[in-house]
Amino acid sequence: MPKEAPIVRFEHISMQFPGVLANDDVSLSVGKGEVFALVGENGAGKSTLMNILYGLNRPTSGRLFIKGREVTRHSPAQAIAMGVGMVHQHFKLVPSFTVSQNILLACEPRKGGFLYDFGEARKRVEALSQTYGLEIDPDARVDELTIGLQQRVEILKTLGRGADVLILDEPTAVLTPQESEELFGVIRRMVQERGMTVIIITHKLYEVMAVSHRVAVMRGGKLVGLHETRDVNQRILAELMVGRNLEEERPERAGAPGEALIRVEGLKVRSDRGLPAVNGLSLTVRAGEILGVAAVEGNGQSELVEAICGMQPIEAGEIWVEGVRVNGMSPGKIRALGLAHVPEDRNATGVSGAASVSDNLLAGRQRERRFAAGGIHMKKKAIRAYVTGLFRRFDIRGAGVSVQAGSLSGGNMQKVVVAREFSADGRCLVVAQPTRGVDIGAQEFIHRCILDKRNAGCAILLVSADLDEVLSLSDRVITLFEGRITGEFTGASIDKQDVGYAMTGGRSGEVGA
Amino acid sequence: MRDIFTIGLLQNTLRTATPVVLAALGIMLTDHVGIMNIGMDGMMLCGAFFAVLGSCFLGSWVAGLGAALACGLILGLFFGLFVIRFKSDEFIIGVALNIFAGGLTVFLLRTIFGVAGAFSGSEALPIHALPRIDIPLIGDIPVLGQLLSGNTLLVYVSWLLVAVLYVLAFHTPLGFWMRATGEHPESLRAAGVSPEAMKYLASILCGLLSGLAGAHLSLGYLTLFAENMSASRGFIAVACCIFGRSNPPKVFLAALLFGFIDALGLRLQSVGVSSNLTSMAPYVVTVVMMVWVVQRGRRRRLGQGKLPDT
Amino acid sequence: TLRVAAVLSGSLGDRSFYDSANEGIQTLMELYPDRVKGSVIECKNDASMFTSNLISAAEQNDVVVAVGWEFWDALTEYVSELPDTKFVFVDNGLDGVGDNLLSITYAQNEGSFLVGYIAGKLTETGKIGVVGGEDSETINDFIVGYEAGAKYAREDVECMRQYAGTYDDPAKGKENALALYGMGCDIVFQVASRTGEGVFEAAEETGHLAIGVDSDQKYINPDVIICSMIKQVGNSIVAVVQGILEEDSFAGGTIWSANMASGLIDVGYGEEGMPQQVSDELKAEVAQIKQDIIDGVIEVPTAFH
Amino acid sequence: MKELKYLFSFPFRKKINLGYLFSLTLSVLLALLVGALIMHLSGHDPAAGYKAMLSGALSTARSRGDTLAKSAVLCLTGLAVAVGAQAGIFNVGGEGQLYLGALASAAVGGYLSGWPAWIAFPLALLAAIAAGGLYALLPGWLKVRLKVNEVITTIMLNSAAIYLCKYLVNGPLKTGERGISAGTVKIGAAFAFPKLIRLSNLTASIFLSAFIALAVWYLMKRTATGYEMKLSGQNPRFAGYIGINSGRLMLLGMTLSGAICGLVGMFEVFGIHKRFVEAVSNEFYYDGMLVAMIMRYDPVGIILMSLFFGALKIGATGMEQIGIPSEIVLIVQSIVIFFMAAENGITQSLKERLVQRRARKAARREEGAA
Ligand SMILES: Nc1ncnc2c1ncn2[C@@H]1O[C@H](COP(=O)(O)OP(=O)(O)OP(=O)(O)O)[C@@H](O)[C@H]1O
Ligand SMILES: Nc1ncnc2c1ncn2[C@@H]1O[C@H](COP(=O)(O)OP(=O)(O)OP(=O)(O)O)[C@@H](O)[C@H]1O
Ligand SMILES: [Mg+2]
Ligand SMILES: [Mg+2]
Repeated sequence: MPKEAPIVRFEHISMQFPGVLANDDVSLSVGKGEVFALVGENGAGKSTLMNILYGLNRPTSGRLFIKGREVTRHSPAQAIAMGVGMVHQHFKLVPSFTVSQNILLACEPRKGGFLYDFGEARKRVEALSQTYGLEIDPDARVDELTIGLQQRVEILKTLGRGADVLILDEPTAVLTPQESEELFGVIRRMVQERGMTVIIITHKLYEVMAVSHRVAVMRGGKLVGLHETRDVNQRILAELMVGRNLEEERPERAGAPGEALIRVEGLKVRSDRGLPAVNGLSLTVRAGEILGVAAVEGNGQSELVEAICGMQPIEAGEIWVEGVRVNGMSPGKIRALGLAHVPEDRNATGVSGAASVSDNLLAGRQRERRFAAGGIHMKKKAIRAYVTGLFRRFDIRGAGVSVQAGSLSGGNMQKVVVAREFSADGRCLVVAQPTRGVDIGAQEFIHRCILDKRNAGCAILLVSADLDEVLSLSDRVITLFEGRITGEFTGASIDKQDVGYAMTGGRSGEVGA
Repeated sequence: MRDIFTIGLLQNTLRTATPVVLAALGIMLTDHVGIMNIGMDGMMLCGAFFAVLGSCFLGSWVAGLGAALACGLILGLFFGLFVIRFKSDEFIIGVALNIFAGGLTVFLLRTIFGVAGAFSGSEALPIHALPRIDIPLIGDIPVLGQLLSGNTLLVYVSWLLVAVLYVLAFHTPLGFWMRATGEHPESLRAAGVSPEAMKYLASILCGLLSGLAGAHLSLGYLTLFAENMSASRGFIAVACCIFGRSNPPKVFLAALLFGFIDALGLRLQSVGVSSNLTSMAPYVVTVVMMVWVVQRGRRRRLGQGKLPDT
Repeated sequence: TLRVAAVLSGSLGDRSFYDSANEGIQTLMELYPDRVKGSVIECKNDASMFTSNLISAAEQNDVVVAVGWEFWDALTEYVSELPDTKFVFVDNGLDGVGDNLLSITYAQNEGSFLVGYIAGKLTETGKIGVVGGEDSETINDFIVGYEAGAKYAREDVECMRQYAGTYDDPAKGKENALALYGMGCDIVFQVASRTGEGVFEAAEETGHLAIGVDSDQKYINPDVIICSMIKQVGNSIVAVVQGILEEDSFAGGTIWSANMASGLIDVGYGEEGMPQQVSDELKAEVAQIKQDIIDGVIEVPTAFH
Repeated sequence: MKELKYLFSFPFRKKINLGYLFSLTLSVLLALLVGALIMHLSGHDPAAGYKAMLSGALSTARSRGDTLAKSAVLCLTGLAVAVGAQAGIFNVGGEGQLYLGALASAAVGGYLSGWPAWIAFPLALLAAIAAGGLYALLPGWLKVRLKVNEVITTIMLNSAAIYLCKYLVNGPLKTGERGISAGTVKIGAAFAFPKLIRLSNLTASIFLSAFIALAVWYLMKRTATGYEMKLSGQNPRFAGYIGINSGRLMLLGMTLSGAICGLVGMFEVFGIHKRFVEAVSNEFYYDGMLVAMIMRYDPVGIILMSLFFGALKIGATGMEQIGIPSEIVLIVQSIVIFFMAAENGITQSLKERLVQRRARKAARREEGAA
């Protein structure tokens, strides 16, 4: 591992936000040519620290050195000039712009002094993508690209600016395993071939083990550990992060699957863009069973989930929930049949950020007689008692139930969704991406909730981009490819390789059920 | 009917459209950076007042134009200061600007010129109007000449601005930055350009355009200042801006359409349609057109397989 | 001192009707600097302020002049309740509500007849126009008189109307006038308050003529405004208040018709030194017609029923 | 089309609290100070001006009545904005709805003038509700079904309605009564709201207004429907997912908003004018809209703030009577609004700066110690 003068050095950095000390006296240096991983629970201050490096936040105290020079009055423009590039957790792309417009934003080629040079721009982007072996169509609109490709645009954007220090904030949270693997390939190549430095934030500890040279652990704004990656393992890291031991044991499965609660037959659904997304798909989920869906993003799993929950129109086929045909029913009616749903996108769908935590937890039950007299008059006391109960039971960490849900950290927001949906009285659950961007402490908690529900006799459809999650929780796994089922797997030890193969369209793993 | 479809109808269309075009282009710029300015009506009114003030007291139309631009600049900065720096709701600030302008111009008119209602110059303080420009060769072509030649300065400026702003918005990096600011400011910030600077730029440009629109109203279209003379043109400009999807040529067409309906309505009175009903026409047509534009846009986007608006 | 307040239904600045009333108040204050204290309150077309302003003015003044036909309902309701205040109702004829109310109506149709006659005589195209503020009875009373006058001058004259639909958009008024000029009119009469300012501009721009309204508006642009139909609201107010001050007389409970005979309705040709488009012969003819109207030889139609 | 959602995104985020009330008071005081400055510069005595304003608005029973009546109008129109906003739809068309409500009720009241009040009055009430509500339903429907931005359509429909009313009262619906050159026939004398204070505009409609205000507050703050409206206004996608039909709630909010505006029109007619007059409203709705926005669509806040703006409006006449142009009131009013709108940003950035300065200072001290 390279041992040169550190390329980035934080000295006693603190960052005070109103009410939160996001970084507390952090001192850290990163060497040239290393892959440096930064881990910690939600809200530990990782993004803030990186934002300071990139000039988006100005630390309240401490000093920052880049390539040996102290930087004061830091700004993104200066960071770029000093060779620092950052791919943010939430992409910073202009949706309606083309790939090349985005990549060259603020360093556009000009002709005649002020006109944008479209031809030159295309050439530059093509050259860039060839140099780094990252293929991309320069003229595609960014909002029409898959998440993976959007991330590629982000990376090219930083590379195009000549970055040799690359910050990646949770780059794999939204990627499929294949895409993640590809990304790691790129990272390794960049570090080995070009001597670049990469700082990566992630919640997936196996990724830390797979790609990094050193790893720093943050908790509550403080740096609580700094290790050579080969000296630690996932378990040690996890304990450092959470500050306690994690129990790995899982409740045993209780009883055999019962009646079919969710049934889908010959389903065809079009995507929002009007393209076929689900293509004649049939499946059954039984009481006391978790059916996992493994698929690469964009193969119809989102539309499948939305169709079942009444949020996407059905083109053909039929869906039954609790024995009732739900084609064309509104989400509210389907919910009333006893179907709960954890949606894949918590920020846009799962919670209302502007509403209070209390409102979010109550949502859907507002007309129940115990909360609303005659279905009209809201009973404040009863609501408050119910909501605080959930808040405690699901260990949601925040300033209370009356704060805005949007002010919670990602992991706690997800707990709000889980608390609401898992406390529903029905027997059907559709769960999509339950632990995306959530730290491992919360992940463990959510997994427990899912298994408890199964043991209580619920039928659970689980969709996740995290293959390990699907495999470890599900009783049965199906793979989707281009809207069709390409494989079904059962049994105690499912071969990850087989599943991966089926996910990408292969049919070798087909097993009858 | 022959009386209705005359060259006068087209001239009327053009005249009615010009102040709206200037205003709508300004609003469009603020829309590009994501802070649409609903206070345009008031800003125009102030521009119109200061144009007359400058023209009278400094004794030339250039000074009048200068005063209107200066007023626009200040109002643009003011708008920017509140919306960008103080993070106020731009809708509230816009509405307040409209009230403020209404009060201020009347107050100043009464205290400075000592008259109420309208000021159209006096012996001592004549208003110097913007020059009319005759284009030599085109002016001789029958119909076209009458339309294209002999208009006041700012009419040509407005045409020029349509082209210039189109190029600016869609063919220059600066235009990209402004639109990026409206769509996703953080992307621009991360690229090293301050979106706030873009917002200020747009507010100021919008202010300057409001000055032009006002000056055109009081020194070009008319040669007087009257209380409340912007007469909701700023709101019509907002409609045109939305209508034209913030794309300069389309905004221009929208304003022309609006002007055409207004002009047509005026002439329909002569065949016996009640004036109160013809006055309704531009508003009703705008609603109908909005529906049509939105529907067509949806259908087209669905046809191309893109996401529909939600 | 006598406290006099004028309450306007609209707002100042029309350089005709309301401004004329304001001038009346100002004149009174100049004439009687020690004896009259005047003020003007604008309702700015807010009907809910009609009553509020009227009453608050009545509470603090001895004479309240309600300017605008719109005060009909408010006066009907409140005059008897405010017996200590003398009310003058300008532009509408209300009686039978109390001895403290004097109404003044104006025969605007008669004045318009005169300017219509002038227009009929002067038109070369045989087409004349009028721009009204709104399609309403009061405005139409002007127009009806105007048309009758023009027809009286020349049988075949064609009179075209345009309504702007607003009283404060000169740009709109200009378009209305331009449309009329475009259709062949060469003289346009404006009955549209501030909107009418645009009519004068249109006349100047196209080299045509225009006629002013309510006050003698010739001063605004003597080159194109050939004459104005005068409705001396201000003078009528002055006359009434003078009566109170000097003779302690107030013809409460009656309607005073300010018509041609009273001298308050007239034609104005501007001041000395202004260019005159109306020849002296024509002026003499007009004077004769004026007399005929006073004598009842000519009866001018009205839009009121 | 870039939807205007960012433009009309409601500042739900901020709740009304003590701090807000404090800065509200401060803003008002500052604005009055600026107004005094303007008066002083233009040669008027500010103290006398404000005294005249105060006494114009509050000195007599009549003026207090007028102030209250004006406040009721502001309050109802403000609540009309708020009830739509709560459901996520922005009704800028209240002015037109008010006009149509006024006209419809006046027509009913005039047409049925010989009938017993207990039949005619409720019918007029219904007519106002229906006219206002339906006229609001149209842009609401366009928004929900066809996704046509409601802000522009409602602005346009305002002008359309006002011209339509002008047409009707100068033509088909014009009264034949002497002296009224534009207006409908008088409503039956028995239908009018009785006056509560002699000579003032305050009529028994204030009780209905109070009832409506209370009902709207109750709906918005205490019912399941209000809760659903809030959720779908804040995030329609979330609402749809949770099983709330936000389209229907938007329509409900819009229709209610329009119906309230229609009723305001009716109260003006049945309280003050006894017939439809062209100037029945002079942008009352926009005034109410401002009150609502300043008070962040909070019903209680709107009710309180409308009292202040009502007094400002009526007090302006008092100023005019001593020769100060009422435009100054407009200027003061807009300055209050500027300050209020900026308050949040200013205090927030001040707070942030304060915290960071403190932290920096502490850090420096530590360094010095070390
Ligand atoms: N702009 C801000 N203003 C106020 N507080 C902030 C701001 N940004 C971050 N915080 C707070 O600072 C703390 C650290 O946030 P940060 O985003 O750095 O966490 P993180 O480690 O990146 O979490 P995650 O794993 O969820 O991404 C959090 O408590 C957060 O609420
Ligand atoms: N301006 C701000 N004011 C207050 N808190 C903020 C602000 N900006 C960010 N935060 C808080 O910072 C924390 C971390 O934000 P971040 O953007 O990293 O999202 P996150 O929690 O990691 O969620 P996810 O990764 O699931 O999208 C959150 O608690 C967020 O609410
Ligand atoms: Mg983060
Ligand atoms: Mg995160």
